[in-house]
Amino acid sequence: MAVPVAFFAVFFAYPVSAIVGRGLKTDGTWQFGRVGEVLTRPDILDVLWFTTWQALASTALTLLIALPGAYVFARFDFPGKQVLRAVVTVPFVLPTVVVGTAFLALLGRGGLLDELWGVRLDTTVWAILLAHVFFNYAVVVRTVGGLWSQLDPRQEEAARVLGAGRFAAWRRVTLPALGPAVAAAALMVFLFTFTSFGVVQILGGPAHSTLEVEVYRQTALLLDLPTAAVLTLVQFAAVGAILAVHAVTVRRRERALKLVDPAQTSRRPQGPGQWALLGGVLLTALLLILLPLGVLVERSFDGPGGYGFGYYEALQSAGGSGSTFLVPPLEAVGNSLRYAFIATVIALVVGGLAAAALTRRAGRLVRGFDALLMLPLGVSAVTVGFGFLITLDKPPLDLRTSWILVPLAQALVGVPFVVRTMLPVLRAVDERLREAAAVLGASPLRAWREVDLPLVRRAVLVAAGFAFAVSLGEFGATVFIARPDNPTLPVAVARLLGRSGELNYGQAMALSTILMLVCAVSLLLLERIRTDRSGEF
Amino acid sequence: GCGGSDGTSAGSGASKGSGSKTVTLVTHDSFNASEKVLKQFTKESGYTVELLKSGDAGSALNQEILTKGSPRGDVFFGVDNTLLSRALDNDLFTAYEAKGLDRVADGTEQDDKHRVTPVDTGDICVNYDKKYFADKKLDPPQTFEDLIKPEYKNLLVTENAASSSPGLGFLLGTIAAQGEDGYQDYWKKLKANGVKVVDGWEQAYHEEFSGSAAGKKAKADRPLVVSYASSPPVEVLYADPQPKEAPTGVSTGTCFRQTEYAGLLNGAKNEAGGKALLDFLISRTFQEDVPLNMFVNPVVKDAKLPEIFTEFGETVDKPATVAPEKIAANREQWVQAWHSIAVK
Amino acid sequence: MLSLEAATVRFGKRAALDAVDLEVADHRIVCVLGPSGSGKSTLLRAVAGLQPMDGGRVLLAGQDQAGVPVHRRGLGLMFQDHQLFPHRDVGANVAFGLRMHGAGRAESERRVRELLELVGLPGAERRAVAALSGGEQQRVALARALAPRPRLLMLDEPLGQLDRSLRERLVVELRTLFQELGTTVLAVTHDQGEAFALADRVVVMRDGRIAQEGSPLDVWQHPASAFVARFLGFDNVTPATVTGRAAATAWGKVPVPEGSPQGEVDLLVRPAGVLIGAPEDGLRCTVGVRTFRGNHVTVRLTPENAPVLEAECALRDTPDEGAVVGVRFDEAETVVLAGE
Amino acid sequence: MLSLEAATVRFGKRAALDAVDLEVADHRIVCVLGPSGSGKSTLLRAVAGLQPMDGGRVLLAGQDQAGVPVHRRGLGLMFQDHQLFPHRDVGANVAFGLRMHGAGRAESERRVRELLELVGLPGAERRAVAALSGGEQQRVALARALAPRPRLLMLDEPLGQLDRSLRERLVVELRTLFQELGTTVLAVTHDQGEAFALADRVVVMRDGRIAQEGSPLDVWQHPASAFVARFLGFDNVTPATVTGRAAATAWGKVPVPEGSPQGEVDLLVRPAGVLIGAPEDGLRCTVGVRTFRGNHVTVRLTPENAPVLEAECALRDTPDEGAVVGVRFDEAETVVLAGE
Ligand SMILES: Nc1ncnc2c1ncn2[C@@H]1O[C@H](COP(=O)(O)OP(=O)(O)OP(=O)(O)O)[C@@H](O)[C@H]1O
Ligand SMILES: Nc1ncnc2c1ncn2[C@@H]1O[C@H](COP(=O)(O)OP(=O)(O)OP(=O)(O)O)[C@@H](O)[C@H]1O
Ligand SMILES: Cc1ncc(C[n+]2csc(CCO)c2C)c(N)n1
Ligand SMILES: [Mg+2]
Ligand SMILES: [Mg+2]
Repeated sequence: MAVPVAFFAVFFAYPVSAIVGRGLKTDGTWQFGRVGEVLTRPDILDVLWFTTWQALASTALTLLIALPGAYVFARFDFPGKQVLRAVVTVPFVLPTVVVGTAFLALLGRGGLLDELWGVRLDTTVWAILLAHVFFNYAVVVRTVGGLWSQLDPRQEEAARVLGAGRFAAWRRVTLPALGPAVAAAALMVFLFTFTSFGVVQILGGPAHSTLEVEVYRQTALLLDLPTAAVLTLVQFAAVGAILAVHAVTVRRRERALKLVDPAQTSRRPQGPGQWALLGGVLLTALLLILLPLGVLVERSFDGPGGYGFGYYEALQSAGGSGSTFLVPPLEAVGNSLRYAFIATVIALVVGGLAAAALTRRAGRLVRGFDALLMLPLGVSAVTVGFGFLITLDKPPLDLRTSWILVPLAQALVGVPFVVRTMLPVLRAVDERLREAAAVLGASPLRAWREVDLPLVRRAVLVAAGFAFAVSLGEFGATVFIARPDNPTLPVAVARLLGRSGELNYGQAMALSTILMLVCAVSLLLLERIRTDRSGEF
Repeated sequence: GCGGSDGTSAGSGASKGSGSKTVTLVTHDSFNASEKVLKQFTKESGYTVELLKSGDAGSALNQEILTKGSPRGDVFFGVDNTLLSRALDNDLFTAYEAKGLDRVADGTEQDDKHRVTPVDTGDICVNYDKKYFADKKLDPPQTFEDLIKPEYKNLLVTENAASSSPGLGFLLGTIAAQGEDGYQDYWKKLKANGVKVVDGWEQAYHEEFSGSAAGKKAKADRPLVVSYASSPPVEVLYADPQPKEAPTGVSTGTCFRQTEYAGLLNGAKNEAGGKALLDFLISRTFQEDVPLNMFVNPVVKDAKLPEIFTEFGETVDKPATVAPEKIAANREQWVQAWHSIAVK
Repeated sequence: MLSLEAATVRFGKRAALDAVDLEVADHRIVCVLGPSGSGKSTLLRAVAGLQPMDGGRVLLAGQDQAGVPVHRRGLGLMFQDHQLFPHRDVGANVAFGLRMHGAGRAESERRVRELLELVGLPGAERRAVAALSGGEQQRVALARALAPRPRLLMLDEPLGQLDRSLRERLVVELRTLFQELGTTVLAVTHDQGEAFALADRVVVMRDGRIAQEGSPLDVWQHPASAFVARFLGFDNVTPATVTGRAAATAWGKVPVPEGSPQGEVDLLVRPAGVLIGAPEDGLRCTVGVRTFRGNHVTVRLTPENAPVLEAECALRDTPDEGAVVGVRFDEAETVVLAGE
Repeated sequence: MLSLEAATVRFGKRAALDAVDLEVADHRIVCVLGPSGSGKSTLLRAVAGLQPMDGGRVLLAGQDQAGVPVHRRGLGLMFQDHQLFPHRDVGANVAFGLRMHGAGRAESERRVRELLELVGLPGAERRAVAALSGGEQQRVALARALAPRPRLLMLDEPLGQLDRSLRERLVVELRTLFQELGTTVLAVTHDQGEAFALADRVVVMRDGRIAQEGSPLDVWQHPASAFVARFLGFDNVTPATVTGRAAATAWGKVPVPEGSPQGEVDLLVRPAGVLIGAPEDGLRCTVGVRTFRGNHVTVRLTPENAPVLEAECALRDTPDEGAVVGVRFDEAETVVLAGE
C-alpha cells in the first residue's frame, strides 16, 4: 500500500493541489469567495448541468448497449472472438479528432443516415452519446465480461429450475453477482464522459461544452488559474459524489462468489434465441464500431489517383525530408509502444499493489484511498500537466523535461483501470480458497500468487490492455511533454491534421490506421500471454 | 534511455550550466525547422539546439509563465501579438537586441525594450473554393463587408473564437475593421447570413470546407473557411501530382495579421547560447527556412520567399491589426459577446 | 409423469448417460443409486433441461420436452452442491421459487417459516448463507427446492451432509409431505438406508446405464448382477456352478433356494447367511478383523485356499480374533445372480 | 500431538465452540461426530488457525500456536465443501501442497499418480475440476489433503459423497495408510459406520461442547446421555426409575444390567433388545411401519398408553403390519444413561 500511496501523493495529489492552491490563493490568503462567484455564473451552471446529464445519459446508453456484448463475449464461443474483442478496444486509442471525422462521416451530412433517411445527427446530443458509446463499449464489455466469464453458470441454472425465466434469472442472480463489475465499468464510463472533451466539441458544436473544456480554456489558453481552480474543485465535487454513490452501492453487493475456469463456461450458442443475440451484438459492434473505424481505413487508402497505398508511401518518405516535423512512422510506432509499455508496467505495479491492499483491508481510510485512485480520471490532463510543472521542478524530482513524465502521466490514467477491473474479481475470490492454499503450506504472499493471481489473470489482462490502450492513445498530457524528436502516434496524427493539403490529411488517416492496427495487434498478443494454466508440477 | 534515444536529448535543459554547448528552445507544437538549418546553427555558433515543444501556442506560453524564474529552457519562441502583453506583463523575458534587428519589417517590433524579437508573420484570412465560385459564376468575396452579402449566404464556416487561434484571429480582424462598437452588429448580420461556427480549425477545414481534399471526401458544402493566407500554397505543395493552380484562394480583404516573437527567458541557464539562437532566428538562413516549415512569412525584409509561395500564394497588403495591450485588456469580454451572438 | 427414452449425454468420447430408458409413474418416489461418476447428476440435469442431450427424449406427462425451456418444465431440482444464492439471505433463498411463481409476500413468508421449521432451522430467515454450516446449507437448499411444490422434484443427495437422527426424521417427514402433495420424486442418494426408507423404487446406475431397477426389497433380495451385489456392499460374491439345490464354489458346496438358475453363475451369500459354528462343523476359517457396526459385528473369516468371507453376528456371539471356526451357509441368505 | 484448552469461538452471541478441551495423542485417529451445526467444522478451522478464537489455546506437539500462521502449522485440512482450485486441473490441485513444500517435479508426479489411484481416479490428472462429478471432486480434495503428508491431518466429512462400497474400501486403505505414516487424524463424519471403522476414539459434539468422548465401542455401548443415545439413532429412550435390577418405565418394568446407576435416570433399550413374542406374553403392542434396512427390518411398535418402541428383527421373523404382539426386553441390550 505504501507504493501506491507514495505514487499518488507525488504524482497526483501534490501537483494537483499545488495548482489548485495557486489559483485559490492570492498573496498567501485563501480566496474561497471565488467559489461562490464562479458558481453563480449562469454559463458555468449551464455547462455543469450539461456535463452531468450527458455523462449520465452516455453511461446508461453504454451499459444498455454493451451489457449484451459482455454476455456474448463471456458465454459464447464463435470464430473471431478474440480479434473482435481486440478490435472493439481500438476506439479507445484513437484521437478524438479522428473519431469525430469518422462519426461525422456516418451521422453528419452525406453520412449513412443522411443518405438513407435524411437524418443528420451532428450537432445533436445523439451524436455525442453514440460516440461515447463507441469509445467506451470496450470498457463495459471487458470489465464486466471478465468477471462474467468466471461466474458459475449453475447459479443461474438454480434460478431457472426454481421457475425463473432466462431474463429473470439473469436479473436476480447474475446481475447482483456482477454488480460490482458493472458499477466499476459504469463509474469509469461516467468519468470518461464527464470529462469528455473532443467528442463534445466536434460532434456537438461550440454550443455544447463540458467542464473539462472550460478548465482547459481557463488554464491553457487564458491562464485564469482562479477560475480553473474553482472549476477543478467543482469537478472534484461531482466526481466525489459519484464515487460516494459507487462506494455505497458496491459495498452492499460485494460477496465471495464461486469463480470457475472461464474455459468451462463458454460454448457455441444454442437455439435461435442465442443465435439472434449473438447476431444482434455482432451487428451492433459492426454498425457502431467497425463502421466508423472502416471510414478511417477507407480514407487512408482513398488517394487522389484512386485506392492505393499512396499515403502510406508518403509517410515513409516524410522521414527523409529533413524537417523536425515528421519522423518516420515506424519510429512513432516505436515511441508509442515504448511509452505505452512503461506506462502499463507502472500502472500494473501501482494498481496491482493498490488492488491487493484494498482487497484485504477495510475502513474509512482505505475507502478514501480507493476513491482517490479514481480521481485522475476526473481531473483534466491540463491540470495535472500544469501541476507537474510547478511541483516537479526541484532535484531530485526535476522531471519537467524528462520523457518519464509521459508514461507517468499515462500511468496515472491507467491505474484506476487496473484497480477497478481487478477489485471486483479479487473481492469475489472466496477467502476459503486462500485458506485451502494456506493449509497446504502456502504463505499469504504465495497464496496470493497461486490463488488470487490466476483468478484475476483475466482481469489483469483486461486492465493491462486498457492501461496500454490508454497510454497508446493518450494525447492531452503527451503533447505537453513529448519531445519533438520522438512523438507518439496520436501526436504525429495531430500534427498532420493541423495542416491543409491533401497529402497531410491522407497521411493522418494512414497513421491513424496504423495506430488502430498497433493497438489491435498489441491487445491480441496480450491476450495470448498465458500465465500458467494447469500449474507447474 | 527510452524516450531520449539519441545523445542530444539525454538530459534536461535546465540542468545545464552556463558554458554548456546546448541551448534549449521552448516552443509550441507547430514549430518546425529543417534539420539542415539547425545543424548550420551548430556549425556557426557551436551550440546544439534542443527543442522542447509543449502543446499549442497558448499553453506553451502559459507553462513558461508558471515556471517563471526557473525556466525549462533558454529561449522561448511562439508568443504572438494576441498573447504578447501577457508575456511582457509577467516579465518573462530578458531584454536583448538581436543582431540584425534593423532588417525586420516595419510595425512588427512591438516592444521598444527589445524583450521580444519578431520572427515570423502570418495572416488569418477567409479562403475560398475556387471551383465552387467558378461553377456558380460568382465572384469570391474579398472583404469583411462582402461576407454579409446575401449572395454569400450559408457559405462561410469559421472557428470558435474562444478556443481556436484562427477563430480568435478572425474575430479580431472584424473588430479591427468594424470597430469596437460595430463588430457586434457585424456579427449579428454575419449570423443572419448563415455563418457556421465549428470548434476547431481541423474540423472547419477538413470537414466543412468544400475546397479541401478531405472536405470533398466528406461532401463538405461550405466554400468559404477561415484559415491562413498560406493555406493555398500548402494545398499545392501537398498534392500529388502538383496542380498548376491552387484549388483555393484567399480573400485578401479579410485578413488579420499575427506576428510571432521569441525572447530570452529570464533565468536562462545558457544566456550566451540563447542570445546566439535569437540572432540566428532572424538570420537569413533561418528566415528563408520558415515558410516551408511553418507556412508563415519571414519577418526580415531580405529573406526570399520560396517559389511555391510567390507562385500560389497571395500577398496581403492591408491586414487588420489590433494592439497587443488592447487585445489583452478586452479579449475575454469580446469573446463572450461574440459567443452569445455567433454561437448561442 | 416422467419418461426417458434412450437419453444419451456424452462428454467427449465418454457417455455419462448411455441410452437410458426410465419410467417414473405419478406420485412415485424413485431413488437413484450408483457409484460416484456413474451419471446420476447428469440424469437429473438432463431431465431438468440443463444438460443438452446428444440423443433421446425426455417426456413429462407425455409431452416431449425438447425445446421447452427449463423454467417452463414445472420441476424442481436441488443441486448436489446446493448453489445457494450468496447475495440473498436464507429467507430470500427459500422464497425465491415462490416469488418466481408469483406468490404474495405474506403467503411466501408463511411457507418459508414452515419449511425452515421442517428442516430444523426455525427463525433462520435473516441469516447470511455464507455463515451457515455445511449441513445447514444443505437444509436451506432442500427447503428452497421444496418451496414451489413442483410436480416433479429432483433431489441430488438431499441429506448427504446430515447426521443420522436428523436424516431419519427428515426421511419420514418428507415421505409424508410428498404423499400429501402427490409429488413425484427422483432422488439421488448414496445412502442405502435412505433409499430403502424413502423410495418406492430404486434405480441402480453403472457407467451411464441402468444396472437394475425395482422395489427396494426386490433389489436387495435379488441383486441382478455381481456388480449390483458388490455395490450394495455384499462382498461374499463368488463364481459358482449351480446344479439343482447346490452350488459348487471355492467355499465348497453352498445350498441355494429352490428354483435358482442353473449352470455357471455368480453366487452371493449375505453375511447373515454365514453361520459360525464349531471348527469341525463346516468350512474351517480363521477369524480376522472384527468390525463393530452398531447393532452387529461383521467378522472377516479367512478359509484355507478360498476367498475371504464376511459374516455378521450379534455382539455376544462374536468369536475371538484369531480363533478357528467352522462355517455353514444358510440357504435363505444365498442368491444366485444372473450373469452380468 | 494436539491439545485444545478451553477453545472458544463465538459468532455474535452464540458460541460455536464453547470452552472445548480436547487431547489427541500422536498417531491416533479421532472422529468428531455431532449434529449439523454443532461446531465440528469450526473446531477444525480453529485448530488450523483459520478461525480466530475468542478464548483458549491450541497446542500442537506442546507448542502454543497463537501467532503461528496457518501455513507454518504443518497440518492439513480437507474442507467440507472441497474448495478445489478452479483454475487448476486435477493433477495440479493434488500437487499443490507438494509444490508448496518444495517437492521435485518427478517426485510430485509420482505421488499424484499414486494418490489418484488410491481414491479411484487413475489417469484423471489433466481433467478440469469443473468437469468432475460431486464424488469425484471430493476424492480429489481428499487426495490433495493427503499429498503433503502432514503430521496432523484434519478431514471434514471426507467420504460423505461416496457410495458405500467405495467408502468402505477407502476407510480400510486410509487406516492402513495413516498407520504406515503415523499420521494423527482428526476427522469429522456423520456416518457412524465410518466413525466406528476408522476411529480409535470418537468425540460427540453438541452445541459447541463435547458431549462424550471415548472409544467407538464404549460410546456405542454406553452412551453418556439421552442426547448421545438419540444422536446415535436410538429412539427407545425414556425416563425411568431404577431400583436394583429393574427399571420402572412407561413400558412397564424393564430389566437392567447389574451395577446400573440407581434412581431417576434415562433408560435406553436398543432395538435389538426389544423382543417380539406372542401378544399375551409381555407388553401388548400394535405393529406399525416396518422399514427394511438391508439385513434387518426395524419395526415400529405402538403400545397402549406408552411411547412408540422400535424393534429390530431378522427378515423372516418380521411380524405383519397391524398385528398385535407382545414385547419383552433383553437386559443385555438396555443401558441406564447417566442424567444429562
Ligand atoms: N461465519 C459464521 N458466522 C456466523 N455463524 C457461523 C459462521 N460459521 C458457522 N457459524 C455457525 O456456527 C455453528 C457451527 O458451525 P459449524 O460449521 O462448525 O457446524 P458443523 O458442526 O460443521 O455443522 P455441519 O455438520 O452442518 O457442517 C453453526 O450454527 C453455524 O451456523
Ligand atoms: N461438464 C463435464 N464435462 C466432462 N465430464 C463431465 C462433466 N460433468 C460430468 N462429467 C463426467 O460424467 C460422469 C458422470 O457425472 P455425474 O456428475 O453425473 O456423476 P454422479 O453419478 O452424479 O457422481 P457423484 O455421485 O460423484 O456425484 C463423471 O465421470 C463425470 O466426470
Ligand atoms: C468520452 C471519451 N472520450 C475519449 C475516450 C478515449 N480515452 C480513453 S482513456 C482516455 C484518457 C487518456 O488520457 C481517453 C481520452 C473515452 N474512453 N471516452
Ligand atoms: Mg452427482
Ligand atoms: Mg461442518
